[in-house]
Amino acid sequence: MKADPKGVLTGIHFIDGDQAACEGALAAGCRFAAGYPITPSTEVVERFAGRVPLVGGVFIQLEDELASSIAIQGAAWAGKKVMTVTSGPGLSLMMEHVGFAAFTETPCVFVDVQRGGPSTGLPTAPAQADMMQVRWGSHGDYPMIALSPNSPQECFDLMIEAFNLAEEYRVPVFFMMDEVVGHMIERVEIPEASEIEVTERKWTDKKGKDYLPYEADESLVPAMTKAGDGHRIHITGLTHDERGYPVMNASTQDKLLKRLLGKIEINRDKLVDIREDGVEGADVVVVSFGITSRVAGAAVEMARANGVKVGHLRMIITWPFPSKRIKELAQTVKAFIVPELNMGQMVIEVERAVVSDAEVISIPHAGGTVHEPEVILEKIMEAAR
Amino acid sequence: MSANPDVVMGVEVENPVMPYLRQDRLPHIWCPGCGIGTTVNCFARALTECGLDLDQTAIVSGIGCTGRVAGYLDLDSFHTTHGRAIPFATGLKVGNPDLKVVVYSGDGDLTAIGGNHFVHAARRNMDLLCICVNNFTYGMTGGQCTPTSPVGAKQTTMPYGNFEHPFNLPHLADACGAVYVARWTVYHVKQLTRAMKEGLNKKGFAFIEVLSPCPTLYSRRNRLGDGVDQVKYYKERSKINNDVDTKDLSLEFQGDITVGKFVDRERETWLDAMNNRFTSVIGDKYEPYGVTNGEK
Amino acid sequence: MAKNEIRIGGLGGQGVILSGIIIGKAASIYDGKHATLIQAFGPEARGSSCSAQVTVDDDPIGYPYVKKPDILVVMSRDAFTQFVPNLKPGGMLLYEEELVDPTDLPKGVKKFGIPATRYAEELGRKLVLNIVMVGFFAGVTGLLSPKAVEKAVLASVPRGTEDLNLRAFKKGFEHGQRSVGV
Amino acid sequence: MTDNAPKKKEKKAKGTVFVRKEICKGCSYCIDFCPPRCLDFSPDFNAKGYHYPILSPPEGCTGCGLCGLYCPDFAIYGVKFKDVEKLKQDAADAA
Repeated sequence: MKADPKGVLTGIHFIDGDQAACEGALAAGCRFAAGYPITPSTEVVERFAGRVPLVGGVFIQLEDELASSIAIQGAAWAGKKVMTVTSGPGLSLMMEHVGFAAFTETPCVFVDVQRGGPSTGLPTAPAQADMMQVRWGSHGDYPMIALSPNSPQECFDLMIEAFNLAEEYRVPVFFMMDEVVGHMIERVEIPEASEIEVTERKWTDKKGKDYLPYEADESLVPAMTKAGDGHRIHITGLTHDERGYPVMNASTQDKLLKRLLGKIEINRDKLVDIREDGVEGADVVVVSFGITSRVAGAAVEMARANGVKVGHLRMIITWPFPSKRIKELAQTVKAFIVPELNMGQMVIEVERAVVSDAEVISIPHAGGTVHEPEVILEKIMEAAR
Repeated sequence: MSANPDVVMGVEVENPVMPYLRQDRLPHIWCPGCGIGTTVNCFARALTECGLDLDQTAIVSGIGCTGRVAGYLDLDSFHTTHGRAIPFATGLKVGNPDLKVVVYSGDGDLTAIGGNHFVHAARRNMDLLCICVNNFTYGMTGGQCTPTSPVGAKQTTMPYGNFEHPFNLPHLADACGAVYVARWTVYHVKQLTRAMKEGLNKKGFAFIEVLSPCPTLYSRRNRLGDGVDQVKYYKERSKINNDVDTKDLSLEFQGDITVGKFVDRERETWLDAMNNRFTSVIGDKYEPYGVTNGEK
Repeated sequence: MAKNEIRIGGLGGQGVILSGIIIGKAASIYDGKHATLIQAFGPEARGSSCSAQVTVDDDPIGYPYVKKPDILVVMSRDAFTQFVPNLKPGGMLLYEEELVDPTDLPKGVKKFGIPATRYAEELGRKLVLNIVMVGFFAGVTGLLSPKAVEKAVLASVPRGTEDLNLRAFKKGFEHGQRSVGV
Repeated sequence: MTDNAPKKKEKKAKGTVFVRKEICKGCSYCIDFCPPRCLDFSPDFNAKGYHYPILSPPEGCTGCGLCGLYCPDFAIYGVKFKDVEKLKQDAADAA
């Protein structure tokens, strides 16, 4: 289905990532956002609060992130496409409702404009240190998807994809920005609505009690309804059967959890989204994501100028992780280099995929700024030797 | 349900609460003598009388014994996370303003972990009916102190008797701006039914506190007898006074209880305030949100 | 054209970021180049040091930061002191000549001063100082077509102030052209 | 349940109650708050070991239904014969 032209600000803009993310959400059909002010993410909802009344939706500033992250789910069950926007400290508060969204299969987008942490940390400076939190931060095992944009244009484009994935798989989708991408200003092209593909919620066509809210076909994704459609559904964060009724036993838990994780697992190959640059035949491959991919790109160019056979694998979708491709490359590559604005998070996944087939070199960074390209260059040169 | 219908004088009859329940989920999990089920009877009668379209009525609960109400009522129902029934309900209501949204939860859920949401929903005058079954304790976790536990009441976490000053919930709701505030007990089934009906028909944040026994934990630990003994206490020590100042509604351990409808006023709801503000500032370019043309 | 890295520095409230946005917009929207702007500001809303890093290139831009600018534009003494050590030798310094005393410059730097604040006051609003600077930048550097910058100014300033800002732009542009002897 | 079915010869009763004894938890709300005081515990246990309510004496029942409003377990409710007559009449009229 095509985007609703009302929400699409077609044209060429020179705007920052936060603003572009907001426009992406509006273009994707997001008509309800809730949030609590937090640097450096607030600009997204500030723009949303100004724009959405003219588009036929609502923004509500709530009393905290707990409220915001569950209010969006109320609105999702009222039929809206929804998001909340936050940064690290707020994300910590939202973790409870990440689990609720995953377990109740409520499509929603969590935008995380990452800043230095832990705790209040560096509010106005970048980091990529919430990568493991979004994957594992809510208790229990849960399915989720994360995207890592590296430019304002991608903040627009990938935000639409984030909403589409949330609707397609009915999982919480994380939009992993960072302070630099959020505040960086670049040209952003917003196409005509007719050129934007948006995924409509998979609505049930069953009536009344014939509809079981958690009965799934082979896609493992159940069709959804909304409050007021006459299905008299029950939605709970307890372990539940296909009717949505709480059933607290091991077999129901096993069946439900396997289906929920299966939604991502069976689609892993389809979901993986990486950009490869010269990885075939490379001695060294830099694995990067988000803002760091731009820094790594500069380092890779410098290394090539020095005659090193170096490739660059950039993850656009960071979760699910592209283990299979990295495992494949590990058969020919001497070393993987993983620069990231944290003390070593995604590198753990690279190590898990590579096992002992190649060397894995982490380039951690405590955040606050990005890597110097020279630091990455140095590791590439060392690894290539 | 029983396979054989109840028949009297050749006519089939049914418990009036049954059409409102998910009968395949009975018996419920509440203890013998717990008053929550009684409040559900009243709510079902109120639903009958209020004239709302039940397909457009949703119920949202948090966690705890009262949090299970959502699961037994045959409405669109949401059993959310601990303390967050109100913000979920806020999203549901704002997401579809045509819905009547009821929050139905316990004292610990709504006023401790969810206390902040409670005060803000009342402040915003979010159009919700909020029913708080107050049994003075965390039942599901085994009888800990809540923000409404009376001074002196023994709880597992207050083994020498509670020494914290409790909330006076009607006063709190009033002070925060609720447009309808009432307190009843499970003894007052008829008045409670009427209050719930009024609350369902009220536009804005309506709050009803219902005192209800927890025989298994609160009563037993405080040697107050069975559930029915506690309801008898409500009967004996309750005085109806609709005109009382809400600041005078504090509850003391097994003391007198003032019940009644204390607040019933009109105030712009959050949604109306938003629409009015945007219309006045943005003008014709703004299409009021959530107003179904001609239908409402 | 090779990559050009620009740093613009001043005080919060001088319109530093906006001047960067106008240059970036002119390059990336009206001149068909690529531009990336990184903003840095302190926690205070006004009066603290404030700077924008703008990269302009014919090719897509990867690494977004400006470490050793080719062009440094400073509107305050503090910004000059803070940023001049990183100005590329042989680079270009554009400065508010009544506020900044450009001594101890890196080797080969060409400097161009303008009484931008005074011009802005003469135009009636001190606020347009940043637009005078943008005009000056366009006039001195020749990096962007004047038409593109003019369009970017018009697209970036509040409605109703277009004339004033256009005059500010022209004032700066002409001063800039005189400075380089065009 | 048939235990409590109305017996027409007891003319004083204006109504009756129905008890689903299997879901009763024996809390005695209905018994203690029955306005004509015409409910009592059955000497029998239900499957869970609770004494459930029975009409005693049945002729005292007014069918007011307050027992049903009080019952936290949805296990009892009352009907007024007058209301049943009306239902019957309405059904006949409809037919």
